[in-house]
Amino acid sequence: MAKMNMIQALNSALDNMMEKDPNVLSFGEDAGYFGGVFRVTAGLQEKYGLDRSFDAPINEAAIVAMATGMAAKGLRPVAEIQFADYIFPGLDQIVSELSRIRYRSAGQFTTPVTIRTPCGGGIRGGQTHSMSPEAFFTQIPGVQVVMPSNPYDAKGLLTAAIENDDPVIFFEPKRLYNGPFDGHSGGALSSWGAHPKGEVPEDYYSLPLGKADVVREGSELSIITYGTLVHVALAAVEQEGIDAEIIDLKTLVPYDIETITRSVNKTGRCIVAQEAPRTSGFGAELAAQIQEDCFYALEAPIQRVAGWDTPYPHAHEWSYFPGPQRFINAMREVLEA
Amino acid sequence: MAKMNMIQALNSALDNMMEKDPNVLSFGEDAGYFGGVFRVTAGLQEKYGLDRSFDAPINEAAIVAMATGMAAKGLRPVAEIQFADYIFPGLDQIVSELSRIRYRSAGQFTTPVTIRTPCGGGIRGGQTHSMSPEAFFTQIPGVQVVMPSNPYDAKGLLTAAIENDDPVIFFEPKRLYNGPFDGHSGGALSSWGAHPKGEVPEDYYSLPLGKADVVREGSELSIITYGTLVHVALAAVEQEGIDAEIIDLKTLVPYDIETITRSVNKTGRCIVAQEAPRTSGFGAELAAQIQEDCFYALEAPIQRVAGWDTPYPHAHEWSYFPGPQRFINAMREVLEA
Amino acid sequence: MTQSDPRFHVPAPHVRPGDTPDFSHIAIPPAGEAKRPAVDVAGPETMDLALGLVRVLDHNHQAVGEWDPKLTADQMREGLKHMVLTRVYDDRMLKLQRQGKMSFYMKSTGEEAVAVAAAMALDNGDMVFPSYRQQGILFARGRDIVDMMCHCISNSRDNLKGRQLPVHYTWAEGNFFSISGNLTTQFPQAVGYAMAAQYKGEKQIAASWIGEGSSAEGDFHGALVLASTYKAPVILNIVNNQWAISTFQGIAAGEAPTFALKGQGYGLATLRIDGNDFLAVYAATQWAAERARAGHGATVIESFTYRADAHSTSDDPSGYRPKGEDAIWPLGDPVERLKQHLIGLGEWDEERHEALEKELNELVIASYKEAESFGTLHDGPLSPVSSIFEDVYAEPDWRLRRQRQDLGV
Amino acid sequence: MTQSDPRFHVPAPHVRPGDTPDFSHIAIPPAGEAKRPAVDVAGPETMDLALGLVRVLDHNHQAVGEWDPKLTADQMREGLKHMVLTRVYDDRMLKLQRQGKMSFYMKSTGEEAVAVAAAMALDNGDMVFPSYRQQGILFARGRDIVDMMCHCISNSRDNLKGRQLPVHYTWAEGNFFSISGNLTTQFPQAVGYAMAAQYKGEKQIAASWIGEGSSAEGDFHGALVLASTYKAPVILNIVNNQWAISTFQGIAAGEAPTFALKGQGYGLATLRIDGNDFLAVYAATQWAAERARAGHGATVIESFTYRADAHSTSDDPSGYRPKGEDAIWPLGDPVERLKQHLIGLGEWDEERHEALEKELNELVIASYKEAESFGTLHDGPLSPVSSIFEDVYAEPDWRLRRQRQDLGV
Ligand SMILES: Cc1ncc(C[n+]2csc(CCOP(=O)(O)OP(=O)(O)O)c2C)c(N)n1
Ligand SMILES: Cc1ncc(C[n+]2csc(CCOP(=O)(O)OP(=O)(O)O)c2C)c(N)n1
Ligand SMILES: [Mg+2]
Ligand SMILES: [Mg+2]
Repeated sequence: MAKMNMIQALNSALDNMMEKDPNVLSFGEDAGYFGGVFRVTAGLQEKYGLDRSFDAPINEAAIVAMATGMAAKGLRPVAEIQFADYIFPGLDQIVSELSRIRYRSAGQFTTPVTIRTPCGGGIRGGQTHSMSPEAFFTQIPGVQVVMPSNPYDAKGLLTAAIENDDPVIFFEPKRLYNGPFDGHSGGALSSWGAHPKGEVPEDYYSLPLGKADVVREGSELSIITYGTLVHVALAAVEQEGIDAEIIDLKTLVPYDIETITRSVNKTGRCIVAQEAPRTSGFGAELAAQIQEDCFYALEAPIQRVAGWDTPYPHAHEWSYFPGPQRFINAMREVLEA
Repeated sequence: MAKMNMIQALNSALDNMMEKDPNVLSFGEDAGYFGGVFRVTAGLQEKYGLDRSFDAPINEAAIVAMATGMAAKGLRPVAEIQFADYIFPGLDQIVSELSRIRYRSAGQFTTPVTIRTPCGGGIRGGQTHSMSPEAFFTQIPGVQVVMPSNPYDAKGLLTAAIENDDPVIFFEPKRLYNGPFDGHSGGALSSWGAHPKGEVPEDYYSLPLGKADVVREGSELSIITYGTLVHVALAAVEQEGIDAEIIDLKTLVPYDIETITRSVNKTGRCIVAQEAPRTSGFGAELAAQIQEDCFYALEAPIQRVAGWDTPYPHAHEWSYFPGPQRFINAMREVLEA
Repeated sequence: MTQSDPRFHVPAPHVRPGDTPDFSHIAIPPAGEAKRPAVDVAGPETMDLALGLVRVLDHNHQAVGEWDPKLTADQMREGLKHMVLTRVYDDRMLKLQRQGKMSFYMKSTGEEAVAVAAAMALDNGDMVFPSYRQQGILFARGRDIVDMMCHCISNSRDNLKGRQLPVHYTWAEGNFFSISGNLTTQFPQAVGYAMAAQYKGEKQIAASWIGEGSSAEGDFHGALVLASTYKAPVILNIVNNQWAISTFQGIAAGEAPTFALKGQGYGLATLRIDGNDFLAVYAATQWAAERARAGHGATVIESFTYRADAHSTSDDPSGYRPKGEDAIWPLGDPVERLKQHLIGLGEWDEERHEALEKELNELVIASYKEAESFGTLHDGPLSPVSSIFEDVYAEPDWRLRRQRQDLGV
Repeated sequence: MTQSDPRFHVPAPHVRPGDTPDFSHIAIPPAGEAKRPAVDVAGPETMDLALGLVRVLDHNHQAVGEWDPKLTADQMREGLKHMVLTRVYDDRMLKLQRQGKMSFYMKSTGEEAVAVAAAMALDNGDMVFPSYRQQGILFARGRDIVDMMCHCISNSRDNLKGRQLPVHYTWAEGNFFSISGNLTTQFPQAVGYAMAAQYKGEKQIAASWIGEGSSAEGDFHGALVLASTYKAPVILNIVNNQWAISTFQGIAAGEAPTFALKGQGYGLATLRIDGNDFLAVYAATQWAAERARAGHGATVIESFTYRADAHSTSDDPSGYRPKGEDAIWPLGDPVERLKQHLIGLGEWDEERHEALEKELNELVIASYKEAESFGTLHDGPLSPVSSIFEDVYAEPDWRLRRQRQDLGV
């Protein structure tokens, strides 16, 4: 076991997988020699050579397409999109191609590509370095969508994503790269060193896709979320002294409906939370499905905690980010209802 | 008043607006000389000249970007994307640019672009001529999203979209171009001639964006939908003899929350319906919001009628398309619950 | 507001419906003129080949010049056969579509050489990423015609389980990738595939085809950037058949002298060839394949041809171009030209040609009969309804299992 | 698995950290050599200018050749002043960023001529679509420095209401479009804008700038296709400063001889110029603007330059390139070269230069003081929190009204 932050944990997953399987390649903008603007791919070129970890031209569509073509030939490429905000030029290659090749070829070709991309705000990145576009990907039949909230999960899930025979869009909440973040923007920065999930085996391991974690058991209400907001929810719950159950989805597609319904059927009250703008975010899918599956257990309307329906503003980042206060408001709302 | 099908009604809106305002231009792939593969822009080049209705290169990103640049200079471009399935190469220009220019320039530049695009299945188009990607666009702050269900609305809403000072993504359910469609794939084709909404004034008029229509009043349950499924819902309701209220949203962003909640508060039961794959479709947003706003009135879980979470298959189109039987099943479910 | 002089430039074709067909503005260099450089030539040194036109068969149907691939009569007869079969198949399928046997069809009439000669010049193990107009590749690679038809009529034997529109073939065994309905998306995929083959130490290369209209897509640029940066063993074909549905090539070309020239901007090898000349297509592909296999990188090939028929069964070209253009297309008909060449060599004659057409026609008719015995789109049987939910993922998740249950299958 | 010979080609720069800086592989044609064609020349006839390098200032700092724009000493002094101001401003802002006064900053050090000379050669009414490294345009167009700073520190006077990252300026009054954080997206927008200006019968043209790394994006191709097809009055600038964050230009260029050559594939006019030569940039822009305004269409200009400093405040170049490269960059420093030229003409001297630097430094310091009086990102005041909900649409809809209420503002 070693202490790792999320960057190191992701790097370790790549390292293990590249060691293990010569078909695993890693590439992206600035992801080769330099090791990525967030250093997730650091050292891989030195260790595995130019043709296993390399720089790509600035063309996200071409990056996805190159990965798709490579995967069709039997490789397991891991492509980095520098920021999730920049995945859109490559979206057509994901929607129309990568996600559908197994289906439209009736299984004659498969494309086990992993697309890694840092997402989310909280780093003063302004509107083009802060997006959480995960809901776009949850609408695409044929891809799986993952977003870990800590180093241990990050490594295990990235390993599973690379080994998965279907394409995975792997979101890395960049606000968590260097430490857990409770949403109190002014507070002291904490590091993964002290966090139990900062303990990460150096050797290969994988965690199953499609399985959520109950990160806090509780009886009064259920909070279903993922990524950075897992920590914000925890902080808000502690702060407010409410006995909430908190579920870290980890995989968004397919989401772990059993763990969710078990919790909501128990608590009867539910909050779904996402950092993305509220309208048509992934919280909408969760709320729609939960109200259907847990209708008779629900004692109050499901509340959505989310970013506002605006671009991510730079200066007012902390009025945009769904921080602890917004969770507290929502908890009061569902409890008082 | 004239009898018009939806193609003629859309053409008439373009004709009126181009007549009225020299800043209105129309372009797209095959949309100039030939008048569009569905003939929506027929005759415009002949009448208004090469520089007002013209063919564009096959590059959807460039088409959106050209429109954006033109709009920033004060024009009101109407760009056609030949099929909604092909809008994805242009999505980045919509997400990162068109939708945000007013915001990021703090109102110094605005981009009143209308993007028209035929969507939906039911014409044996296979997976690349059948998509209903509207939910993607409902996640984008800064754009409005419209989908009419008949010629009269199509003309009035397209006029409003062109006059609107913000970008509008205007979806045209192609299955309805030539006639209403009740979802019975084997049945006789009907035309707009006999339909009251096939009566369309030849002169300019506009209909407000953001306003839904109650197309059928009823007391037992509410069906909230838009586009082709409005007609399918009507047919299913008649077939089953259920006194359902049917709401045609017409505008998805911003959706008419008042009309929706008034109806659901009255009936206490609700179905939301979309043709797109179920997961994270626009029905999820509707269900999430309705359960929040109408929780205490709801007597049964909101049901979602939707396409399956697969690409749109070609041969089994009618097993994929959410036809009357799927509505009937859902109605029984909500009524029996 | 009435029509006035356009205030900005919008290109328009020389002639429109009602006008007399006219190709006098098209310059056709003589056959045999183009030099054939060594396959390891630097990309920039092929600039003249991007601006000229590689032609082997001259107006007397003789093979001339450095690019003559010197094929045996057997090879040429085989090529002729595949081209005739392609045409016969296309014609029959169009008729069947008109009879309601399938939902849609796309012919490749006039462009048969582009696909057939290229396929013959490649190894059968090379991976192809075609668009919807290179069905000739399948014939050249010997795909079973009944299988092809079963796909087009979406029946129970359709190897794509009825999921794709007709003509959107996939045939992994034959190294024929899944055709996309989305234009140009596969161009950069082919580059990635080729890189992977090289990475694995194989001699396999990849080739892709798009139309000239499709060259306007962003993915075109992405493919060429990748191919240039990584010197990938790939052949990137632009089939310039003058039309993109109703849109003439000038909307994609703008002021560009040729489509092949675009490749020069990336330092790639570039060839512009007579796409209706079987021998030129063969020679160019052979050259590019050899170059790729030897590690000298990618070649961009523009095949200059003419779409002799409609875009698809969904359009009628008389709405946007004069009738009769195909008859006066200055590069002629690829089948006729190869046929005459063989006749000139004394290796073929009209009788054998007629017999071949008859034989292939009968084959196609018989094949259709057999195909129909596995069902049609209209009357079934199709692949089981439950197959809708298969192959979305390796294993269906709970959502798909529930949905399958909802559908009751 | 250990490192072995790469199995496919991946370009790498000549030198890396630890190596000795070396530009001996870069060919620099002599100043004055390039011919200056008439502005109505056909695009393809400018091919040689895509492969050469337009240079006016020679190694003795004399202006030579056909491209000398023959500026007055006043014009050149003005240009020098804007360039010095740009540099002084950049240096100060970097310091302030290091002090935590703003979240982020991007310098244009070494590339000042690219922006300043172009802006001076354009009309102030021409619309510019810059990337984040052409702040020089703002100085040349006389934007208020306090306003610029208020944007960078996101305070209550930020004309963008704190919504954009620092250096992502917008200034409609100055015909300076809203800078995007997304690369290359504005290249095709500039073409659309130019077409609209032409449509309206105005003489306004548009210009856009991207980096060489950004030229790999699909939107680059889209822009050139549009510009060529519609012969739009636009100038499309590629600023080749050798680096894209940590990535050397070879990853975008691949085997391409120059970036300007790409324009030839579209039949556009193409110029490759010494980007550190104020007079060359001025002359090339003037030529392209005249060409555009006269209706002869677009020009692609590659400015060959060197990013002398870090990409942004988020990176440290010593991680990917040797230190000291800027000092030996063969095209020198644009400020120094124009300064020496003016000194050579007897129109400038070291004292005046020092005085200018001092004056501008003081101006910048005083401006910052004033800017800070309107608040800073850290301590406020900022634009009102409620402004988050403004300008998403012309009018907020019910969702935004509710959300504003939820936030309690
Ligand atoms: C991304 C995308 N945009 C638009 C279309 C619609 N479309 C199908 S074929 C076609 C024309 C293609 O012309 P070209 O590339 O010249 O090929 P050809 O049909 O001539 O072989 C168009 C616009 C599409 N299939 N995909
Ligand atoms: C679409 C997109 N992809 C990636 C990025 C991240 N990014 C910002 S600047 C940059 C490098 C750009 O290099 P270049 O175009 O050469 O411009 P320069 O910084 O040298 O001026 C990258 C990759 C982005 N902003 N947008
Ligand atoms: Mg074509
Ligand atoms: Mg650069």
